[in-house]
Amino acid sequence: MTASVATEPRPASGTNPVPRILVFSTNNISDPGIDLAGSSHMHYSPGVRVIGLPCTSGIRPSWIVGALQAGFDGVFVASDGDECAYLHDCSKRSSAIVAAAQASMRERGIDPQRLRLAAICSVCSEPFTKHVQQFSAALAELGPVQR
Amino acid sequence: MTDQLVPAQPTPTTAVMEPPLADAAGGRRIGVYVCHCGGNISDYVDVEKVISDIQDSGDVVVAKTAMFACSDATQQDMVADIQAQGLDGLVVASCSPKLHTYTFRAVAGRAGLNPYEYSQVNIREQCSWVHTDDREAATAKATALVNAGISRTRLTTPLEPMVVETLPHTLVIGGGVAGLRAAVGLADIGLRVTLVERELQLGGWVGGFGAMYPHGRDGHELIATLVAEVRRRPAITVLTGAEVVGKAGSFGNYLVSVRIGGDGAAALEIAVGSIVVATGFESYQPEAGELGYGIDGVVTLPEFKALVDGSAGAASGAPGAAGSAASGSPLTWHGRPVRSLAYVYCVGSRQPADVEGANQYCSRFCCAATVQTAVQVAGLDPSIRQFHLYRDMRTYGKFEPLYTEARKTGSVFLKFAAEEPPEIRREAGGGLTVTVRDLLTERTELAIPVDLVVLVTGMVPRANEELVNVLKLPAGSDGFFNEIHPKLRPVETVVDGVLIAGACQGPKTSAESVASGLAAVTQSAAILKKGYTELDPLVATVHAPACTACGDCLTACPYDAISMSEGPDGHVAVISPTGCKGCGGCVPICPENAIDLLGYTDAQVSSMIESLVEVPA
Amino acid sequence: MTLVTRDDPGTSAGGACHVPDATSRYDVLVVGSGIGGMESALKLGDMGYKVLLVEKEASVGGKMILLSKVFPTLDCASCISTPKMAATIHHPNITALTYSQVDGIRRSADGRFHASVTRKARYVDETSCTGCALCETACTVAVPDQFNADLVARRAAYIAFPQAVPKKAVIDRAGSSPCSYACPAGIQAHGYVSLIRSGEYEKAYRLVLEATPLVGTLGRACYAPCEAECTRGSLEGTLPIRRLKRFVADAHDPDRDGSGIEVAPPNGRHVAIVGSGPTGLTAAWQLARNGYAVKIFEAAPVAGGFLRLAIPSYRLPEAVVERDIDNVRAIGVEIVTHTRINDLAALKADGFDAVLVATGTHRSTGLGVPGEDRLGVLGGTDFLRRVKLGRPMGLAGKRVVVVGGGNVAMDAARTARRLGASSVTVAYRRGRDEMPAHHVESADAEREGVEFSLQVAPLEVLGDADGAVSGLRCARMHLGEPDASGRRRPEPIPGSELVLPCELIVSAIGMTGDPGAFVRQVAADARGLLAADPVSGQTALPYVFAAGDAVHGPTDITRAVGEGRRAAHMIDRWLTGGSLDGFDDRLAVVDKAAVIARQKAFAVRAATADGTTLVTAPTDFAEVEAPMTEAEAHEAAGRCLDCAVCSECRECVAACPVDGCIDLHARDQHEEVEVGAVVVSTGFKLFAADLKPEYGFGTFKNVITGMQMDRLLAPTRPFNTILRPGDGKVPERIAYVLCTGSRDETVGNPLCSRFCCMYSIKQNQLLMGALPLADVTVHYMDIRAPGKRYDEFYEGAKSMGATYIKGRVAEITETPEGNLILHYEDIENGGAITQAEYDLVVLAVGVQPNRDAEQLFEVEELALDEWRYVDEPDEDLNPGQTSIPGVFVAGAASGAKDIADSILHAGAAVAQVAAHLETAKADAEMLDAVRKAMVPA
Amino acid sequence: MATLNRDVREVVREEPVMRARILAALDDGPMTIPEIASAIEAPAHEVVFWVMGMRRYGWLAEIKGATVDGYFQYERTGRVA
Repeated sequence: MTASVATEPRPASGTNPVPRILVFSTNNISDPGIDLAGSSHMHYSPGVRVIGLPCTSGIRPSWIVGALQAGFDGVFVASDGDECAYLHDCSKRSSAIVAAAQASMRERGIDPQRLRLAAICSVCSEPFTKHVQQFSAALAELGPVQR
Repeated sequence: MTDQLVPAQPTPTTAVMEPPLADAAGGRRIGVYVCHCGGNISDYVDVEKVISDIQDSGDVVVAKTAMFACSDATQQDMVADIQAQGLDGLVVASCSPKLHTYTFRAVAGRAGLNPYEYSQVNIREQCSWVHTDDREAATAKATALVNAGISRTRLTTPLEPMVVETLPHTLVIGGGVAGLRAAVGLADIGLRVTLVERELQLGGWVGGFGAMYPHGRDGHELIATLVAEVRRRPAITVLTGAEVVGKAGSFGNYLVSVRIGGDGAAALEIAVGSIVVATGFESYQPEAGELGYGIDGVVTLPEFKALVDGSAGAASGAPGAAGSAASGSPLTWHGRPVRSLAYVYCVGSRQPADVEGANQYCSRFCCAATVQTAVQVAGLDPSIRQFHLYRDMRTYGKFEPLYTEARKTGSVFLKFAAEEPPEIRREAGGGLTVTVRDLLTERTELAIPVDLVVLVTGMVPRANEELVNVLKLPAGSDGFFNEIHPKLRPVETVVDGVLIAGACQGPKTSAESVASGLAAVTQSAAILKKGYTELDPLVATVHAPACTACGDCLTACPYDAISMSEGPDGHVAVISPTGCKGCGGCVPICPENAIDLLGYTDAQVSSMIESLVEVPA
Repeated sequence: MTLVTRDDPGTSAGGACHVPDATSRYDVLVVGSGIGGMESALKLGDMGYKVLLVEKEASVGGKMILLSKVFPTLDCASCISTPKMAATIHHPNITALTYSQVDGIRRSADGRFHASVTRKARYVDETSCTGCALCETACTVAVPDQFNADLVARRAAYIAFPQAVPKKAVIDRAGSSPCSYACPAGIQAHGYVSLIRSGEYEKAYRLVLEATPLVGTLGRACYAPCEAECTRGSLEGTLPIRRLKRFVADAHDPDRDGSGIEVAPPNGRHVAIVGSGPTGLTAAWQLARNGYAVKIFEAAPVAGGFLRLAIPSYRLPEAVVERDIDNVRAIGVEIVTHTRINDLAALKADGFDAVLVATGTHRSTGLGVPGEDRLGVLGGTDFLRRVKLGRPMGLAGKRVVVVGGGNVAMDAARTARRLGASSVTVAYRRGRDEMPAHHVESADAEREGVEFSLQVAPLEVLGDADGAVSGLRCARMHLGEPDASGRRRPEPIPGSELVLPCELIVSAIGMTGDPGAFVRQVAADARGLLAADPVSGQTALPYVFAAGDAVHGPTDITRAVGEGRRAAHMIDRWLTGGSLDGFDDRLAVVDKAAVIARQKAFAVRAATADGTTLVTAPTDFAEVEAPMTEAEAHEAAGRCLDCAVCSECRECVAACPVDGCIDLHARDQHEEVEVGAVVVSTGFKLFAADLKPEYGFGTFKNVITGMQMDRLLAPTRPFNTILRPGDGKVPERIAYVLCTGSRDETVGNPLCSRFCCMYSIKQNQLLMGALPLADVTVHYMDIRAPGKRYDEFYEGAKSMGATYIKGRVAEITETPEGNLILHYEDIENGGAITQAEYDLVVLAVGVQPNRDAEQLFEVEELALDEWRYVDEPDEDLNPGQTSIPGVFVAGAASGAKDIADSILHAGAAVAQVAAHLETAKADAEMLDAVRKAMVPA
Repeated sequence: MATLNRDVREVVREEPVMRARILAALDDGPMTIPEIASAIEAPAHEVVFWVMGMRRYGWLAEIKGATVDGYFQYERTGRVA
């Protein structure tokens, strides 16, 4: 546990029933994997909301920090890993973006654990579900972002 | 007939609200359609509530639900709405964009709306189906997703696919079997070809071979056939003794410089649409002392192949003409008859990783080439004793019968371990002895006296630094040129329009080189045949005033799509829309946030984030 | 056994006959959409050629999409192939037909090709299917999932696999199931059996209701032609299909379950039905549910026709018939009894838009011998009717002779036994085998003490002066040559008379119609049968239709029900302005031999006990057949073989959210296309591992194939993780047997299959990643890793800990725990035969040619190489070129290839396809120019 | 035993019949495949087909993460028809 464990009261009840997680996915690889969780009728928290991009190497760290400041409790980067059709060093780039975002989060007093990255492939419905469920549980423990 | 008895589905409640009339000047006119998917969505998401929650968002002019957004009726409805209401943005909230992006882009197109003004919102796979247990939360999430789609659409601009005109002309580098076949293939499709060969004559390795596996075709003849075909085609220009020394432009319109006649000679400028690199390989040259190399009677496979081809020619062409008649043997080495020989496989291939600069790869062609040669030798004189010292016999696919044939014709196979390679020494009496521990016979150590040892040498990448620099060809860890994707795009490189064929990409047989040469023809024709290609307009752009010309983005792009250009206010980065693949990898690299990926601009993503986090009251 | 004839295209309507459109033209036909086919189509499309891609499965993608990952990059197969699949389907220059097949290709003199393509009916509308899979979830038929290498079940309604492109469902139908096809009533017998198997008794009941309201009735009194056709009959015995129907009828509780009947809103039209037998009731049921106002007129005091007037209660209790008739009444059909119709025109005048005459055949044929007018001689139907209507008729101590051998005769005889007759004798002029009565009826009659006097024919009714009967004088008969009916004609034996003494004679030798007063309006023949069109049932009065026994003569209830359905269909068509056809649109019946051949073996099950209790001298009319218990019904339904795969239970139709999307009336469509060139990319088949019996595949449950392991490793795997199929255990010791079916003359394949070493090494790596505790051992001959980065990949697997042992595996044996003992030669360690125990064995099966390619070309033969792969006569310079000019081969159809080599090979083929097309175009242009030049100015 | 090596098609076809028995067996709590096999007196390899088919179509699910002697346990999900 970190220092950011809820010391403040949570916002007015009903506005934040479950941790809200912003997911960045990729159009060709991880988004189909997330879709597959749906067509297999798996369940995860409705706090999970997805934005699709061509490649996670194109995420601006400011989007991540901005999302956390705007009210998201966590950001999950569902990257292509080695399957990326654009960039052979996609994993490295995505990790660097995450590191940069975490540095920026630290500066703003946001727990870096609120940002996670994992490679999700086009059939990774179960791993994705597992990731966001665990993340959701972890964020619930962390409590809301101190803004 | 009982089908008719099923009562009609309840009509989808089309919550058409009074369209708010034109917003303030500059506002958008967006139509939003939320799909029931016949219950797949509406059983778990209150689509009516979604509509009522978003209809008062600014810029939304039409907001409707549809039983099936993808049905013909709804599509017609959308077209009518777009035209009647003068919509300039379309949001469809239904299933995964993988299923209907093309459908709704086409709807927009039919209605006269730019297809890139439409946004797909996935409220089925990523909402209703994963939240079947919580209708309220699913509805709230769907509303947020639709709002994000509206936010994104507010900031869309019309985009058109880029059309790049392409030159119907291909440069082929390398006049070996792959390059020659590629040239013929290109000409036959209607493209002009310039074939550049560094040597003074065409033919490459294959031109030096006699009978080749698996069909026994003669290498010289194959090349002669191809060269004749090349000469028959006026569309092909052949430049021998020529080298490529420069390249400018981008795919479809390259300007290459070719120098003929060595250093200092004037360069020729040729405009081409694509470049096929078929520069082939070099044969592994053993170090002195490596497996006895340097000892008289220890030869490489190409040397031996030439010997056998020559002997075969002599044997069949003019009996007794060669010196072999005197010795009574059809195969002689330095005047001595070869009555027995040993092949040592994997020389220069499959080297242990701990060796400096090791060739860890398998050279693919050599097992079959060797057993084929052994069969040839047995054909010359079945009494010649042949020993094969191998590690794994890789006569893959239809080459397997060659291996069987070699065993049938008397070849003996012994397997050695990588860590215990055979030893070769010359005996005082002049003969050679090969010592090997044979894994197939209880690791027995055998000392085999032979007249000749053939080192089965593999392929190594051809050194050609100048070409690599000119074409910016990436090489893999094995030194061969790297394709963009080893499974699905084996002849394409990261440089658009620059293709690799034959053994320069990796060890191949002659027929495989021909196949990859033709595959490069196909890839060239796919981009050149029509005279133009269309490219997705979702590419990165630089906001010039913000650019400080730091150059970070240049290295971020593996496709060389970014360059520095002199603008009115100094240097700025410029992204070639035809070179850009639209990955966005440069976007976070820019320290000034001066790069945006169209379709995913900073403003769009930020506004989507704002909408997604919002929990409607 | 009755031979079932195939659907006659002339009579089966319903859109079965598709008139091909004008031949469509494409530049290239690509056959097969595996990696080679997709690459060919995409590249040709990019060049601007119009491509027709034909794929026999419901999705493009071939085998690659089914793999876990690909070597040597360990890319996810799905991630790299789905974008290619989507690109293929959406390419503006590619027309992709999935679930379609090329029936034949012919090359014409101008060098172009004509191909016939069948678009197999999916029974799902591709444009409106949303891929939601609700149909699949609802489907009641389970079959092995070929896309999961048979490791798990799929449904008859299915989406090929999660990443299918297009993601559209398809319904797997092999034709009509023999039981359903045989049912004259048009009941989906297979459908209700499969619902019962799923425990869906009420749904089964409602499925029968779709055809007829007489569920309980048919469950008892139908002679079950379905059972005669049941494929299971050739194994341990037919399914008790009729009694299963009775079971669901008995299980249905209207108070609990509701009627479950949906009725269309009134359409304002009125139909009168004359006669309330099974034909009239069924017609009324169908019409009323369709929105018609229907009124039935019945001359008798009770509704039901023969059901209430002839069939004895021990077979069909009145209460059952009443309950079935209540179904008809419940949807608003009015039935008036005691009302004989004499004037059909008057009905029209009364406001009925159409009239159906379904009056049956209630009049018994006389004996035609002297003395038949005596008291004590009764017609069979008259006798049964008196009993059914409760008129007292004590037969105590009386001797009864029943003349005739049909079902009415049996009913009469058994009824007479119950009324106390001292003896009952059936007199029949032929032998027992020739009796038209259902064999169960005659057997039951005999078991109840009825005697048979066979090969006798009545000559005279003997009697006393008061007119009472005392006996029947008969002639003995012998059987001569077969007559027109195929039965041997009985001929009297001269001087062989006998007398059967009796007090009552029941004449049950035939029945005729009774057209009554309206015979002047509708013509009738000498037997009283009405004249009507044989297909539509329409009479000379266009608004009058006639159906059932009244037209065809006596049949049975099931046919009568079918007649009612047909009449309702035709009346509906006539009143809505349609043409009078389209009633029978059954698919052709499946070949039972093919159904049997689908399985290697059958477990013979206990046949269902027949449940009939009979006594020698029955004294009451209690039902003789006991109901089935739920356990019996469930178990019996479980024996169904799903002959047609889809059972037509219609659960998918009910589950589909899109109206009309699932249409079981859809039919195959045929198209003719003309193309300039053909690419054969039919791929390969995997070696059938059971052809190496010493490895025990198919016998030892924990011996699987490489493809099965790939499925287990894929995230869309059939199990929840990598488990051995024998008992669901996570495997710890896994062995690979390489070269299974390759480099092996004993199975006729001397070739190396090229990619099995590599896929095994890939699986080794993936297994060691997924199951860190597992040991992986590979038994190999030579490790063939001859490609870019392949050998490095092999070294990687070794360094991860996989063990490689050189030597062929001689035999595999199984331990009682399901573990496997490999007996192998350990060549590198002395060559001794050694044993090792594993809990899962993977056979690295190799490649076999796909023989589909051979069937494609008509007239001109496509040359094959000596191993039956498509031959490439000039592989050195023109790889991909075949023996037929303009025909090219791409990918593994010409021999084993991995993915990268297939892509290259397709690229090579495409370059030559384009060259061929350009040459053909240039030739055509030149010819055109020459022609123009020759036109005089 | 005659049923030892039944055709896959035959075993798979019986899933709807076996469903009720398996669900009934699981009423008492989660079970491994060998446990289900002994509860319904059927061979384990056939139970694998039925359990996996039922899992695929949502009648039961494995308890994630933990095995009992190398076997997963399966439990009812609540789907009834």
